[in-house]
Parts: sequence; C-alpha cells; structure tokens
Amino acid sequence: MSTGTTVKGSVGVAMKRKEDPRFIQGKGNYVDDLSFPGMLYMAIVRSPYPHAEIVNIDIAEAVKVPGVKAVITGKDLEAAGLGWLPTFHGYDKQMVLAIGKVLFQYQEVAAVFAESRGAAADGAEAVQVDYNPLPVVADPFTAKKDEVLLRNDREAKTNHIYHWEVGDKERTAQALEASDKVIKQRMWFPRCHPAPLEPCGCVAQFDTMGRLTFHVTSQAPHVYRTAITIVTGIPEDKIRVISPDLGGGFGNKVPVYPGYVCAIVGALKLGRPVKWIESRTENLTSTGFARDYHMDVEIGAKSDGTVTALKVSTTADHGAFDAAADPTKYPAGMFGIVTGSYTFPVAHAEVDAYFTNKAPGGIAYRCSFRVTEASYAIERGMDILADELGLDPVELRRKNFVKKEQFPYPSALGFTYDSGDYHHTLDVALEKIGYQALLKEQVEKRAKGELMGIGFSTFTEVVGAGPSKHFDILGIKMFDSAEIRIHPTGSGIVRAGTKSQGQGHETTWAQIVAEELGLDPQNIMVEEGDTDTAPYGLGTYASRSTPVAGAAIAMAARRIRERARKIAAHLMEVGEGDVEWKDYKFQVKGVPSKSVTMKEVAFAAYTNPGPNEPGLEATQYYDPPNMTFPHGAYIAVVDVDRETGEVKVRRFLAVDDCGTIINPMIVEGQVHGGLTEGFAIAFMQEIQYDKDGNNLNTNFTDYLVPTSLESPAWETANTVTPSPHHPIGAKGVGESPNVGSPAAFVNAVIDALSPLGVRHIDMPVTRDKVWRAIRDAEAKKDRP
Amino acid sequence: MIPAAFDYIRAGSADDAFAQLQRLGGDARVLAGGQSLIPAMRFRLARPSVLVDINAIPELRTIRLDDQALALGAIARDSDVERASWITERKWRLLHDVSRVVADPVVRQLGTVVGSLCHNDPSGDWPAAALAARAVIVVRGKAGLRTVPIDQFLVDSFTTSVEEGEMAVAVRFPVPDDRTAGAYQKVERKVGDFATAAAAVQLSLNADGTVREAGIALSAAGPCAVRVAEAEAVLQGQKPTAELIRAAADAASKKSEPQADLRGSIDYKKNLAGVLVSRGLRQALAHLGVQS
Amino acid sequence: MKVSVKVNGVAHERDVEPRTLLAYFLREHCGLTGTHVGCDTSSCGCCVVVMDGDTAVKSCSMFAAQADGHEITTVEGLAQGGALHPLQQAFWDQHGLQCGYCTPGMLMTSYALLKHKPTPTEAEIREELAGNLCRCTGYNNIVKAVRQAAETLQGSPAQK
Amino acid sequence: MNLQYTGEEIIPAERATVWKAITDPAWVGRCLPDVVDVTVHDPTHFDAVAQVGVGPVRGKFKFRFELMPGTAGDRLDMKISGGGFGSAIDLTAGADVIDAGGGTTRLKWSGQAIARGPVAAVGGRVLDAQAQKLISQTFANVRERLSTPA
Repeated sequence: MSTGTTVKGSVGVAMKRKEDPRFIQGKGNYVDDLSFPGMLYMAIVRSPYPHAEIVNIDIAEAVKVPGVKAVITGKDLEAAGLGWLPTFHGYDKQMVLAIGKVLFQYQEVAAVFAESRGAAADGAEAVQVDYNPLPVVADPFTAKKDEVLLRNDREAKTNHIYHWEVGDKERTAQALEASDKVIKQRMWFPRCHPAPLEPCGCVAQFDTMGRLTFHVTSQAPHVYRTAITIVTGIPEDKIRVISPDLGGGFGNKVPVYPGYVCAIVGALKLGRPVKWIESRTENLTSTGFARDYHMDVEIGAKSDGTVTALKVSTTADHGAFDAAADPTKYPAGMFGIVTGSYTFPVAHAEVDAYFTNKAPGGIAYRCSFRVTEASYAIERGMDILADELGLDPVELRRKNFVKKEQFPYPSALGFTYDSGDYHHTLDVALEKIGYQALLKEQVEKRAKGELMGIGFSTFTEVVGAGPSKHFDILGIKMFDSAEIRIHPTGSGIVRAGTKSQGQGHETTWAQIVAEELGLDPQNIMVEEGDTDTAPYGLGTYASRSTPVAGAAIAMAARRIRERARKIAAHLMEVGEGDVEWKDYKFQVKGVPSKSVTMKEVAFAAYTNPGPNEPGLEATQYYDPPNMTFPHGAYIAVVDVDRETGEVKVRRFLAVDDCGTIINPMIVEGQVHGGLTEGFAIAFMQEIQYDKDGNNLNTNFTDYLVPTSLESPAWETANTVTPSPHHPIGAKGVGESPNVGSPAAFVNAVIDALSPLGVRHIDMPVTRDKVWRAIRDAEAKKDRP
Repeated sequence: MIPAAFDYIRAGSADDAFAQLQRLGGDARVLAGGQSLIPAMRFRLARPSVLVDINAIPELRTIRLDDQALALGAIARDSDVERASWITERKWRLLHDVSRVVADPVVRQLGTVVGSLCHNDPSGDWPAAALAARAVIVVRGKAGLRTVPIDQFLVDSFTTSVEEGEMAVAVRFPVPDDRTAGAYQKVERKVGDFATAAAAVQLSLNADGTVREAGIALSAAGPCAVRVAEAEAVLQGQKPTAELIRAAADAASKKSEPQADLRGSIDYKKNLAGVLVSRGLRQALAHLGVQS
Repeated sequence: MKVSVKVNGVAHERDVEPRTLLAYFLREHCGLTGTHVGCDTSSCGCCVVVMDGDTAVKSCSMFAAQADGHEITTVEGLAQGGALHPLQQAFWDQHGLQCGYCTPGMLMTSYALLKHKPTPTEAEIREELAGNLCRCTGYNNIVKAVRQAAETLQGSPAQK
Repeated sequence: MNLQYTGEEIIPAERATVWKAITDPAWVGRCLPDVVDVTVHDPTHFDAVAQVGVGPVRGKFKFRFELMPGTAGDRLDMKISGGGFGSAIDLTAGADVIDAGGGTTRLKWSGQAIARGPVAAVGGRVLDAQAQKLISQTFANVRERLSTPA
C-alpha cells in the first residue's frame, strides 16, 4: 500500500516563502495595479483648517475642469443617508465628507471624479471652500476643560468620550500608601502612524446586475463587507470585497475610511468603476494613527524591590472621531496587560479619552490593542523603580517575575496568562549578549566620562483576540475560520478569513496543513482576502492570525484527518479503531509496515471511499478559549554622543518566546521588522500637531522611516513555551518586537544618561532632546 | 500627486535652452535634475507654465578639471562627482564628503550640483560647500557669460543672482594646492533629510604649518548658507591649535542664526554649528597629518 | 506629446501629457505595474527603475518625457529566459522581502549598485540602499541578499 | 506654522494724507508686491492677485483683503487670506499711524502669518521668506508711493 516514501514534518521548517516568486518578479497584485475599462479616478478635497465652519462649497469651477465627471459633498451624502459611517467598536461614528464643519486638518470635504489622475487633482484644486475658522483644541488636556465643544452632533455635550477602568482602585491606593517606595512618572506615548509603504486605496465597481465588487486595501475584508452593508444598505450578498496583495498594513488597513464610501457612491452614481488611491500625505494625515496616550504611572514597592501595587491613569487623545478599532467591550483595548511580567498583588488602570481637532483613530499599530502603550509604561516604570531603589534593573525584574510554576497565572487586572518561563528567557538573553562584560565595559567608559547605556525590556503581550464571550467588532464575534479542500492527487487549498500583509500566510498556513496531514506544503495553496470564497473571519491584526486562524486551520485539518482515518481503515480493511496517525501517515496499530499516506487516502476519497462520505473537505470556525501571552527579553546597548545628542544603537538582542514556531525564518523576519518599527518610534517618528492644530508630519520628509543606514543590525534568539490551549501551541509573534522594543531603547538611553541624573525622556528620543537633557543636567550639577 | 499641467520643451543645446528662457521669461523654469523641482510640482507649490529640459544636452554634463579649476556643467550629477576618479585625492576631500551625503544615493543619480546651488535651499549641502571652497558660478545672461563669486550668487532663501531669462551653466571650484584638505560634517535625522546643521571646512596650509587659507561655512544656519568669516580670520596665518579651533567653533556658533523646526531648536542647532566646525577642522587637519 | 522609451528591450511609444511621471508611464501606459509608488517626495524608492543600464532613478521624480529615447529596465526585465536574476533568487533565499511593495525598487537599486560596485561590503550596501525604504524587513536580510547576489555574480565570495 | 514680523516706515507725508491713502482699498491693493490684479468689492474688502516667485513656489496666487480702520484714525488693521490646493494662508497686519512731526508720519507695523496645509508642511521654509516679503514690501511700497508725488 504505502509507497514507502518518508513524509517530513512541515512545522518548524525554515521553508522559503511561496508568495515570493511573484513579488520578486513584479507580478504582485496590489490595488493600484488594477485597471478596468472606463475606470474613473477620485481625488479628495481636504480642509486646511483643523476646526472651522463650512460657509460655502463652490463646485462650479471644478465641474468645468476638462475630464471632471462629478463632485460630491457632505450635503449630497447626507441627503442620501450616507453622511456618517460607524467606527468599528460601535460607539462613535465618523463623517464621510464634512457636514457643517470640519473637525481636523486634512478632513475630507468633497470628492471629485474624473477621467484621469491629473484631471481629478485639477478638479479638487478648483473646488472653492469658504471656511470660518473656529477655536482649535489640539490636546486632550484642553479638551478636558470643555470650553470648546467639538462634537455638537452627539447627545453628550462634552469632549469626554469614555472612562474605562479595571482593577481595584481602593486597594491599590491603600497598597501604594503602605509601600516603602512609590515612583511616579508621566509618560507620553506619542502619536505615531503605521505608514505602510503602500497607501490605502480601492476600486469600486458595480456589474450590470448591480452587484458591487470592491477591491480594497483591507486587513479585514469580511468586516468591510458587513460594514458596507451597514452604511449603504446594499445587501451583503450583493457585495464582494477583495483584498488583493497588501503592501504592508500594520493596523492602518483595519478601519473603513471615508474615501471608500465616496468611491462606492461615485461608482454607483456614474455607473463606472472608480479608483481611489490616497497620497502619502493623505495616508499620514487622515487614516488611522496609533497611541497618543498620556500615562501617569505609579509603582509601589518594598525596599527590597518586591512590587506591591501599580496604578496607571491615562489621558487618551482620539482625535475628532473615536475611530479606534478596538473590540466593543474594550475601549482601551488590552491595556490591562500593564502589570506586565510581574506579580503585582493589586493594580488599577484607568483611561479617559477625549475628542480633539486631530485626525481620528487610535488603532492598533503592530500591536494587540494598546498593548504597546501598556508594555512601555510598565517596562519604563520598572527601570525608574530600579534606579530609585538603587537596584540592578535585571535583579528587580527577576525578583518580581511570574514564576514558571505559577502559570496559568491570574493577573491583578483580570487576564489569565497561559504559559511562560520569564526567568529562562531573560537568562538566555543575558548569556547571549554577555551582560557581565558589558557591565564591566560600562564602568570603564563611565570613568572616562563616556555615555554608554544598557536597556532592558522583559515584556508580556496579550494577543489573539479573542474568546467570543468577551470580544466583538461591530457586534461580530472575534472568532476566525478556515476551509480546507484536499484534491484527489493529494494537493489542496486552504482558505481563511485572515489577510496577509507580508506575514507570509501563503507559506505558514500551508505548513500547518501539511504538518497535520502529512502533505507537501508546496502543494497546498492558500487563498485569503476574497469574501466570495473565504469563510467569514475577522482578519489579520493584533497578532491574531496564528492564535485564531492558525488554530482554525489546524482544527480543520484535524477534521479532515478524522474523515481520512475512516477511508484509511477502509483501504487497509481494518476497523477505524485500529488505525493510528503516526509518522505523518495512517498505520495499523502495531503493524508499521501496513500504512497508507494521506495522498493515497485523498485519491481514495474521490475514487474509492467505500462506505464513507466521499471527498475530503472541512470548514472550521475556531473560538479561542483564551488569549495567548507571548513574552520576550530584549536588551539594547547604546552609546551617546555628548556633543550632538546622537544615540548609536550598538547592539540589540531580542529573545522572543512565541510558543511553537511554525517557520523560524519568517519569525526572525517578523522580529527584524518589528524591531525596526520600534526603533523608529523610539527615536524618530511622531505625528506632531502644533497648538493651532496643524499636522507637522505630513509626508516622508518629516514622518521619518529609518533607512538601512540608521537601522541597527539585529540579533535574535528564541525560547519556546507552547501555549497550552492552542492546537499547535503557537502564540503569535508579529507584534512582540514593536511592543517590547521601545522601552528597551529608551531604558538604554536613560541608563547612559543616569550618571548625570537624567530620569526620563519622552519618545521620540531625538538628538535635540538628549542634548538638552545632558546640558540641563550638567548645568544643574554646576550649580552649588 | 500629479503636477499642474505645463508645456515641455526639450532644449537641444545650451544655446537653444538660453534662447527659450529669454523668450519665455518668468513663466519658464529650467529642468535639470528635477529632484527638488518635481516633488514641489507634485505638491503644486511649483507650477511653472513651461519646463525647459536641459538633460539632453551632453555638453552641460561635462566635468572639466584643469590646472586652475574644476568645472561642473549644469547637469553634472551629484553621483558624477561621487564617482569621479579624482575625488579620492586629499585636496578634494570637502567635495568628496559632500557628494556622499546629499539627499540619498538614488536621488544623487539625477540631482545636480549646479541645480542645488540655484535652488539655494537654506539647508542644502552644496551652497555651504561652495562657500568654503570659494566657488564661482558661470551664468549666461543677455551680455554673455559672466562669473559670479558664490558669496554674491547666494542672495536669500531660494533666491540667487540669476535673473529671469538667465541660466547658470557651470560651477567652478578653484583647484586647491596640495597642502589642502577639507571636510563636510552634517547632522541629519536620517538619510535623505535636509541638514539639521552642517559645516563645510577647507584648509590650505603653508609649508610651516600655518593656515594659508581657511574656508568655513554653515548650512541650516540662516536664510541661506553662511560663510563664517570670523572663524576664517581666527585661523588665518596661525598654526591651528585646540584653542584656535575652539575659537573658530565659537564664532560659527555665534554666527549661526537657525530657525527652530522639527529638526531641532535654535540653541541645539547653534550648538551643532560649533561642534561640527570643530569636528570638520580636526578632520581636515587629520587628513593633512596635523594633530590637533 | 509623443514619448518613446525602450522598456526591458521593448519599444513603447505613447502620446502622454507632459506632466506624466515616468512611474505612471510605466504602470499605466506600458502596463508594467511592478514599479510602485509609495510617496510624493522622492523619499521611499518604491519606484526605482534603472536607466540606460546602470543608473538607478526614482521614476516618480522624473517625467516620462525625460526618458524619451532612453532605455529603462524595470523589475519585470530582471529575469531572463525564465531564469531568475541572482538578485531575485537571493531576495527569495534570504527572506529579503515580506509585503513585497518595496521589493522592485530595492532590486533595481541593488542592480545598479552591483554594476558600479560588484563586490560591495556590508557597510557599502547599507549606504547605497539608503534611498529605499522598507517597513517590513528591517533591512538585515536585504543586505544579506545583496551580498549573496554579489557573490553569485562574481562566482566568488565577496570581500568582507 | 505661525510667523511674526515687525517693522517701521517713516513717510514724508502728513498723517491725514497717509490715512486717506491706506484706507483706500484700491490704493492699498496696488502696494502689494508683484500685484497683477485688484478687484475692489466695497470700501473695506478687495481681492488681489499677486505673482509669487520664491524658489520653487511660483505662480499666481489670489488673496482676499479686509481693511479694518480704527475710528480714531491712528490704527489700521487688515486681514489677508489666501491659499490653494488644500492650503490656507491667513495673514493679519496692523499699523499704528503716528504723526512724526515736520510733515512726516511714522508707520509702525506688525504682521503675523499662519499657514496651514501642504503649503506649510512642505513649503514652510519658503513661506517664511515669502510672507515676510509680502508684509514688509507692502509697507515699504506705501512709503515709496507716498514719497513720490503721483
């Protein structure tokens, strides 16, 4: 029966990516690559004012521009009942095109449809808008005063959006009171932007029967389909959303943007396909930003360093609309992970969010819903505590880590950490970087007046949203799905509700299926992003693909295996109970020589299924029982130039524990990329607004993406603590490096400057800020 | 983003280009490397009605080095300088350094030295270098060719002494003597950014080690690149000591009148001006084998 | 206006507006969508193509009219006779790409780089690629890939 | 971005003459540097089209003016707004009109420019020079035109 060939395992193999051949030959298929007969281009007129009444919009000149077909404004949309679109967590809404007034600079005011990109831009330029400027609220602390009310469309006459809290406020206050030492620090995690290299865009077209095909840069195509139905009333069966190749996403391609609605309206109104591709400026100024959290962190401890309590009060700036993409019940996302890797007996976290005249958002940029903010707060806080107690930051961490035997560990803020071995991961990191030698070098350097710093971050993440009893977006539970079909000759197709943006799902999903079924991953095709073919899923963000969809795929494969077992029993003429799955094939228990491969079973499923149901297909929805909790130990080594404030990251080691590793090459690549984004956030990236509400970082000349020259060479390693509840023990990794690294970078800089008495610098840690901190510290020292 | 519509004229020769500019006056702009102009046009900040493209004129790409001067034609690319055979000679060290930090490596393939001087961005690299190296610009006007010393050429932010209808056709750098070296020190937030601050330095020494001529200039330190004559004077005729270098650096810091922006505050940039002049002088001296 | 450009060895003559950027000429008039556009400020390098065999240019900061009479090589022109170019192979082998959006530009800049510096050091590669942004890879593997390609093209190990 | 400028002009003319001139929209409009067209709407409002040409920023830009003469005849404020392609530039300028004796008048002026949108974000460094030129040159032209009898 068996051909005798050995089938190898596929999970854990550094398999080259199956998607790469098309990308390296310029055969990728991104939204802007699409072209359809009669296609029009759309351009958006945007407001230069952050807060202003719209006195008049004059489109007379614009419609005269050669090539311009139509111009629509907020009034037109409002009349059609399309004035507003819901934001994902369901308790705010966002204007599609400004109605009555504009609430942030670069807000969408009108849409122009034309025969070419150039004509659309000419038309947009010709739209005359008269504004009457209103007082601007450019920060949440001004917003809090409620002197200027921004959102008069809302019932509540306040700029306050929500108050959210978790933990025991009273006991935390008491514990802090009783602590030997309490550190307090205001930390700002600045507003940043995912800025994928491919901007957002779409092509909307209706066929002759009125069915909408909507190609769009979406990390969550099914959610888009549902959202389009909610906004436009087009029945969901009349909508096909296709998310083709995505040039990065990082959270930016989760929300539904006003431009998409305008393109659909234009396509409907004009009966022609409409393409809208935003410019880099539009991307940075109007689509989902991340962070903008002002966090007041208090940590209490005994004098020996044992932590006693944690309190974090946050003021959040959501901009003009609360367009965060957090799950409904979690307006501040997973911020409750702020107790980190440490055994706080009690803790309290609260977030108050405000509207301001800034771009809307609050999305999860390469992070599982506010986990980056939380990790930064606790990891920076632990360093400040170590400094004030005169303890080694490593020892302080080690002393307070959740111990291996404490898992599953119930945190003070309500999570149940699934698994981990924090001590081991840290030990591996210390050993690998040569901590003792670095400490010795630092002592020598300090004696010479040189500024060298070593910074740590030993973070715990919470990813894989999420269990349906807690998590939903627009009411839709955050499960995910997979459908697998095995073809007669032993190849197959897997479809999932996720959408890769570079993570390599076409490879890793195939590896999971191949591992579970003993097939060749090269012959497992992966298809995502087409709502007509893929089963419903919530998409790819928040490191949820592997924990949720990856599990669904493994479970679907196991379903197939169970069906295959029956056919194998039929083929080997034994009872089903006598067949076992061993060494990637079915064999008769105790008779290794009698076996059939999955390939053989697959053929039989279509040619000779016996009494069993023919075919070999399965669909599986997976509702995770818990989140997964990846962790890591990161170490940064920096040298600071006193004269210029320049920080050179000399070394950076990331030891990650993301549970079972499906493809080590891809995991390493994910870590490299996340670290580089973390590096950028720590040192150079910020969406800054001046006090008048002007966005100052509107393109890549001022919103800085590090190049190959600035980016450090990364060192990586892994420890493996499988998740006990995930079918293959995987936890997710894409976001860990972006979550964990900012604190390590900042901690290293502060460590370098600590001999001068510098305690904290807010990100981005620019040369100017470092130089100023040194200068001020030295001036203070010089004073008697 | 798409530029506003314009008419395009491809000049077949330098004479043709000049004639077109004379004919069109203020409505026309020269398209050389286009690496500043085209992005500005995409944002519609620049909207010339006619572009006169001079890229198809081989005579303007020439780089001529004789006993007196190095002459770079109007479309000699930054990368032509970066890859020139003579660029590794010590006396051209300033140009060497600059040619490797202008914009980014790909932009340098099209970007031109003369174009950068004509653009006269207050934070550009070539204007400061040209000041330190005492370059002259060759401008073609109604009365024929004239040479303009760089100090007179740079008038104000984004403004030069080239009048409407005129055309800068080359820049000439005097050939330094063999006891010359320079350095360009630039602090930028990342590759491709304009300078937060930058210092161009060129030193020629006498046989006895005293300074025969010093050229010191700053970028991002005012409305346009600025010569620090005070620092040059400090060094002139002296053996460069640590003390004199400090004095020159202090003069540079004092002379620097930067604007506060996303790149840094005024006091930070003033500090940098001094630090970078000091580092540049030390580096130039090190090239000359002088410990400082 | 008429513009005629030889792209990957094939002559393309099109009637375009003078304001047509080379990137859009290639993408929309020649149907070669491998060249991408990621910004408006010549910062990102997604649009890099090679002009006249060895000059990497940002095709979004150049008008198609300027390319008239020139030869342009795009990512689609790298593979020859069905065989991947050593750079393409190396980017695949070394996991030098993730989302793939910057990849064509990276490949073309690297292609021109290896024409000028056949055996670049790691530091030189990092310097020469600094006009191309990548948001996914952190560049480590891209640098490795260019080294591998250099070695393959040289048939011997590149100098360290 | 927010830019501030101040300056002073001594004009060889009586205060009343100066006042009459600078409160006349058609007259003021002609004082703008590189102005190509002035359209007066009413005694305090006019539009002016100016040819702007600094560095890469070149082209014709339209500005809307509102004159706000003080009742005491010693202070003139004006609001100027312009823009294009998603940008807005709002300038405010004010001048104290002071009798400086001997048939001369002192114009002590200050101006402020606020730019918003791409023009500020991308062209900010150019704009500073431009706004300064616009304001200072306007007042210089006031002096010039009142110095040379028409």
